[in-house]
Amino acid sequence: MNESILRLEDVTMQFGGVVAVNNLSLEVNKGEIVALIGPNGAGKTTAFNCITGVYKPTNGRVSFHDQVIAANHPHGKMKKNYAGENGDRYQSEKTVSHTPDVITQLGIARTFQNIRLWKSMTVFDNVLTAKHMRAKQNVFTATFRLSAGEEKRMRQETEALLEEQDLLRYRDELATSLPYGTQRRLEIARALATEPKLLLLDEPAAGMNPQETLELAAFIHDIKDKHGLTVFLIEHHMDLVMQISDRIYVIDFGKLICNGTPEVVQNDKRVIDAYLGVAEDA
Amino acid sequence: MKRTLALICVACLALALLAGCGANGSSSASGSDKVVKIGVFEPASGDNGAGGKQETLGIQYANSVSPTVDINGTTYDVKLETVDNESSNDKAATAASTLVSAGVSAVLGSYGSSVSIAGGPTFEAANIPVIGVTCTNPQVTQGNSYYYRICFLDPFQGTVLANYAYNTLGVKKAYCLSKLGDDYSNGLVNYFVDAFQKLGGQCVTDTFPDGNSDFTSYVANAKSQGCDVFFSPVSTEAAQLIVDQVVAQGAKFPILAGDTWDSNVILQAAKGKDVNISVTTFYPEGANAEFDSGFKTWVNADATRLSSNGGDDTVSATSAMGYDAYFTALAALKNAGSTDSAAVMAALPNTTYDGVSGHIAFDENGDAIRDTAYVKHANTETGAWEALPSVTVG
Amino acid sequence: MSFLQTNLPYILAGISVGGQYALIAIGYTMVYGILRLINFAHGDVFMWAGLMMVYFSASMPLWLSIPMVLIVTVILGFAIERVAYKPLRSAPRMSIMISAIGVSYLLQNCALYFTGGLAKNYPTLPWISDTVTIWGATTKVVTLVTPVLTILLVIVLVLLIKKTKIGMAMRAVSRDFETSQLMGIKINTVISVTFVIGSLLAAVGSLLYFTNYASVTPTSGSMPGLKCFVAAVFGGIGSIPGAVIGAFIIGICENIIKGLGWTTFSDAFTFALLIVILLVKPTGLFGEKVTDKV
Amino acid sequence: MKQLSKKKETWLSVIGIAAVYIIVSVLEIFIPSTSILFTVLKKGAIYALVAVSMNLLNGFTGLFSLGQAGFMLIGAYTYAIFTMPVAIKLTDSVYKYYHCAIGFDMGFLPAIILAGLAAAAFATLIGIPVLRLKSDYLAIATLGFAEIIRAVFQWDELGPVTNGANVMREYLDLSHIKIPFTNIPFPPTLFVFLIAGICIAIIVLLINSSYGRAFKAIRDDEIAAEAMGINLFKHKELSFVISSFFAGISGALLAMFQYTVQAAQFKTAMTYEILLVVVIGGIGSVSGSCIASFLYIACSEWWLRFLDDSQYNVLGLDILRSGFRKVVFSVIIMIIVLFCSKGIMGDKELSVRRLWEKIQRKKAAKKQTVKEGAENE
Repeated sequence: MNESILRLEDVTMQFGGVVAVNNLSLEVNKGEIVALIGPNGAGKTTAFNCITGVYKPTNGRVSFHDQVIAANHPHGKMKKNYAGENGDRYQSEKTVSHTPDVITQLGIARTFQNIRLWKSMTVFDNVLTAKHMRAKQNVFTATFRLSAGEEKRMRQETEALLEEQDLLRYRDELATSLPYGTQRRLEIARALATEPKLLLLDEPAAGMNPQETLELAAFIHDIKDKHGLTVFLIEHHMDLVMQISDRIYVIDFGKLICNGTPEVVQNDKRVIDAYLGVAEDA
Repeated sequence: MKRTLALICVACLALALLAGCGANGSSSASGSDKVVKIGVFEPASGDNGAGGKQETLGIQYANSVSPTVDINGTTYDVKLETVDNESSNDKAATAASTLVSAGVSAVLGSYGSSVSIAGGPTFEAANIPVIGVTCTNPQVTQGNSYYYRICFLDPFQGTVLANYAYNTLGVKKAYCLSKLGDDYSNGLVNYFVDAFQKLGGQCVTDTFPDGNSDFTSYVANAKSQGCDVFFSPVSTEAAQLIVDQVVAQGAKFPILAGDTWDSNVILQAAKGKDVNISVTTFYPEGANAEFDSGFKTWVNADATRLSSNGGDDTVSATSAMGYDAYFTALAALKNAGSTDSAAVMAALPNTTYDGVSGHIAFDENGDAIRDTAYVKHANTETGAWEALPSVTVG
Repeated sequence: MSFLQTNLPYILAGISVGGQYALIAIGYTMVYGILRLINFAHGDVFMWAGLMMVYFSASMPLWLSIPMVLIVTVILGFAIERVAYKPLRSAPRMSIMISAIGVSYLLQNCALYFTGGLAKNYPTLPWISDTVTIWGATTKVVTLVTPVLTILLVIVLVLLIKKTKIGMAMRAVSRDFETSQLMGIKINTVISVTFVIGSLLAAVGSLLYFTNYASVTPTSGSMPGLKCFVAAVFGGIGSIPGAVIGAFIIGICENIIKGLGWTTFSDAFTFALLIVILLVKPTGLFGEKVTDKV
Repeated sequence: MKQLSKKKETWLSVIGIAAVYIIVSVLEIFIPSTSILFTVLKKGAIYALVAVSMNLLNGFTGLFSLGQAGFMLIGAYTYAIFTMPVAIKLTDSVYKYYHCAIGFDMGFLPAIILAGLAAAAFATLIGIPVLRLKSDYLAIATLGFAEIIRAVFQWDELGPVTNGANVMREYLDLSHIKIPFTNIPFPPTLFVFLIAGICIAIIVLLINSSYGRAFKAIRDDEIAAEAMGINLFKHKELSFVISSFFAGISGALLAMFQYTVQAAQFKTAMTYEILLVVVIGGIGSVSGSCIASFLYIACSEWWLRFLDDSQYNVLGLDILRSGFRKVVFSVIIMIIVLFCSKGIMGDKELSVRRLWEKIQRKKAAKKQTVKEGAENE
């Protein structure tokens, strides 16, 4: 079952002179758990932002289910001072770019490195609001309660989702009042509420204690099966990464340096160099 | 901490409330049969603050001259209920209803036609007659049967000014500047333009927005268009700036304006400067020596009055008109034979009074029947008005 | 030549009022640069400077009253910051802005109370209120003095910010509030200095402005204030040269507009200009772009 | 602690709201209509509506807009122009210097709706460019647009429609409102309360709907909201337009209340006033805005007026004169802004449940103390 769900081709993101992501090509297949690792500032989150439409890649193509969701080639001022590779490959192609909400509509949901829950809302409302996108209603029917059935459905589903993530006991608490680990779980639950096919997790284990991290591994597997998801995650906790991911992509300075199964990656010199640095006389 | 402060705030409000009610209470209490209340609906702040204050002074002086009125044998004390309409139309409605709820029998005012027009309907709704003092725009009484007025109207004033400009000053091209959204100046400019063009002159009209204090360009426009008279019947606030600019740019043309400019504010602005200002007005100082001297002594008796009058004891026409308006109101009360506003309303049409500014009687429209206006010329050496012979347009 | 003859007055007026706007706009742009606060009260501080001049000059000679005005205005600006903004440093930005509006409201109403709602005649300052004639256009000396003085003050200010220690601190704070706090910069001092400079320039501005338009009313600060803020945004808020250039552009444009007879729109035009620039270049002429990290 | 059933709660709230209306109508029957009280109530209700509409924008969607006065102006003028009887339009009593171009008139209800729609239409156009701007830039741009609108309405080229910059009057003001199909005049205060009440109710419904939640999400964190599939522009525009719609309606009500209306009055100062009301009430609290607006109007128009009147001066010092009221007023405002920056209600709502719980807690506390007292015996 090697049906590709997400494909990045020569994706390059350049800010001014800085090339944050350089010619990154990778593929995530349906039902996989794939990890994107690399030292700090390697451009992992930038890659995520290119996928989710927060940034518009300077060059390259991103496709989801064989549908191009972002495509661009350097033009304007970039044309001259483009520092990436394959700058000419996509010249002929027409540029595609979507706002994040469209991407989410298509079925890619994400979480954030620095948790971005809606502060003033309760746990329940956080998840419920994420359901807004899929609701069959317009402002008129919603205001005058003509789509009360829809509202009811959303609430039931939210209820169920919280139940499943056993967050239900926090139902009416302010999202920000939860313990850190739980907030991360809530953010994932919120992402699930948008009914995604592909889930992007940006350092889900950041700030978790070993115990929580362990639980998280199980939890990710669990939601993957329950919701028939494909998971693509950025993570620093190596043991977690090695434990759960089917394949791993390693990037350094925005460039892909190695990919493969955990075993392969673990024993790859470049990876070790990237993480530990290279001795002068090596 | 916060709580206590919140409490303090609430306390302030509550106190204010009590006081407010107290105020209302007292006024309603004094609404007993021995007192008749006359509302003074005048601006004490805003563009027309200066004029409004002088008009109020006139009324207050009149009140000090005769603080009581005999109605059917019984003597009533006349109590003035003063409210500041801030020379702004949106405040006018609420200011008016403050007077109404104070239970006044009649209202005097306001200086500035816009506020009068804006406040009028409130009085009409409450069946309280109003005697306009110096609001000269026709729209004030038009379509408002409760509004009367003792001054001449802008069509008349406009004609007088146009004639003066064309015949006396002998100018052929006039620059007319009015304030955007100010019925008084817009109206007067309009009538001036009509009359002036009938006489065969040309006009350039222009407006300045509210809160504008830079008249450089306007004076420059007048110069560059080769106008030989600058007609701007605007508020005294703007007047000072205009005079200043005309002097600054060394423009030689005479400045012409309506009754608003008949104020010592203008005299102060023009004093010792090379500028030629003429205005039309209701009452020239010196026409009634007794009133003048009485008013002067009264004003000089009190510092606040003096400052309200612009710092000196010049008798402005608006004060004289205020004085007359007060006595007209008293005459109406006498005719009505009751303090009931409806009765006063009924009595007003056939009320007449011989005031310091001339004979006052109302036509079917509620306007004063007047055919006389005075033209004054500012003497920049002495800083005083020189009255020119009165103009009569039959 | 005839073109110059007819248009010179407008251009002169524009340049002078532009210079006066510039002096006020700097106050806005500096405060915004550091506190990210639209100091709505600044225009009213400017108005109060004018009012104080009226009162002081009535009681003391000019050579004394002018410095007095400068000093008291500075104190006023300083006090406003301490009383109305400092307590809200940690509060949401909205409420600080509200506080600014509240202060402006208060200042206006106090002015209304003291003046009794009457316009006050501004004293005529020697020399700069004299009239001069250049190429057939008669105007006040102040018209010519203003741009010169403005440019001088701006140069001084820029030097102060580029060279001195406090200037460096200011730049640091405007870059990153928290970090510079961590680096041990005394935030409150910096902010106070900003307000002091802003108010001082506003006071100078008021001297020039009211010499030209010699009557002070409680509201005579609000429209110039608004326009100066627009000028600051136009030039790219936070940038001093930007504010100055913006102010001159707006001053000249609005006078030319009046000259063309579009007097109804002389104010509206200012805002139209602003909106256009915001849409074309959202950070103004000289503003730097800030991107929020995801 | 006794629990309050949902059903009971809704009933109590309904009763509470009904009570307000009953009180208003009773007052209107028994107190002479000239009383200042009604002036305050009417203006208060109108400001409540516009404040709530502004709160929808600033408080719930986090869009700092300062255009409210402009939209009120549009509403007020639309209403005035369309309800002015043709007979008057033809005479020169209002359109003195122009020939009115609008050859028809209509009833007050359609006109009010139209007022709203006109404002909304303008908002739609303005929103497209402006809503791309961030916080302060948005504020100053909307403020600018309000000023531009004001200038346009004062432009004498448009005189045949807007009567230049001169006052509009003699349209259907509150005294002309009749109960439909009868000739009985509608109690004016009640009328204002009804219209304002309905509008506010609609806004509340919106805020509590799925869209309301989306707005709050945008306010709390735009990036997260967008990542969760909420189209930023669409929702911002929606909020902006709806808010303007109700601002327009409140403008129409203001026109009815004032008898006359003029573009010159809709200055930025007016927007600031509304903003102050919102803040005093609490940003993000509908009930707060309502309470605040009544307090605000009552203070500025009624309770503090005596401060202007020198006859109440105590012990000889004449601090009380014209203008003192405003000084005191603004000082109070500053105190509120500085020391209770959350406003009267914060972001909470005045709900039966909260009151109930308060009472319960009080009761519990009393019991507690009593018990202790008993133990001490």
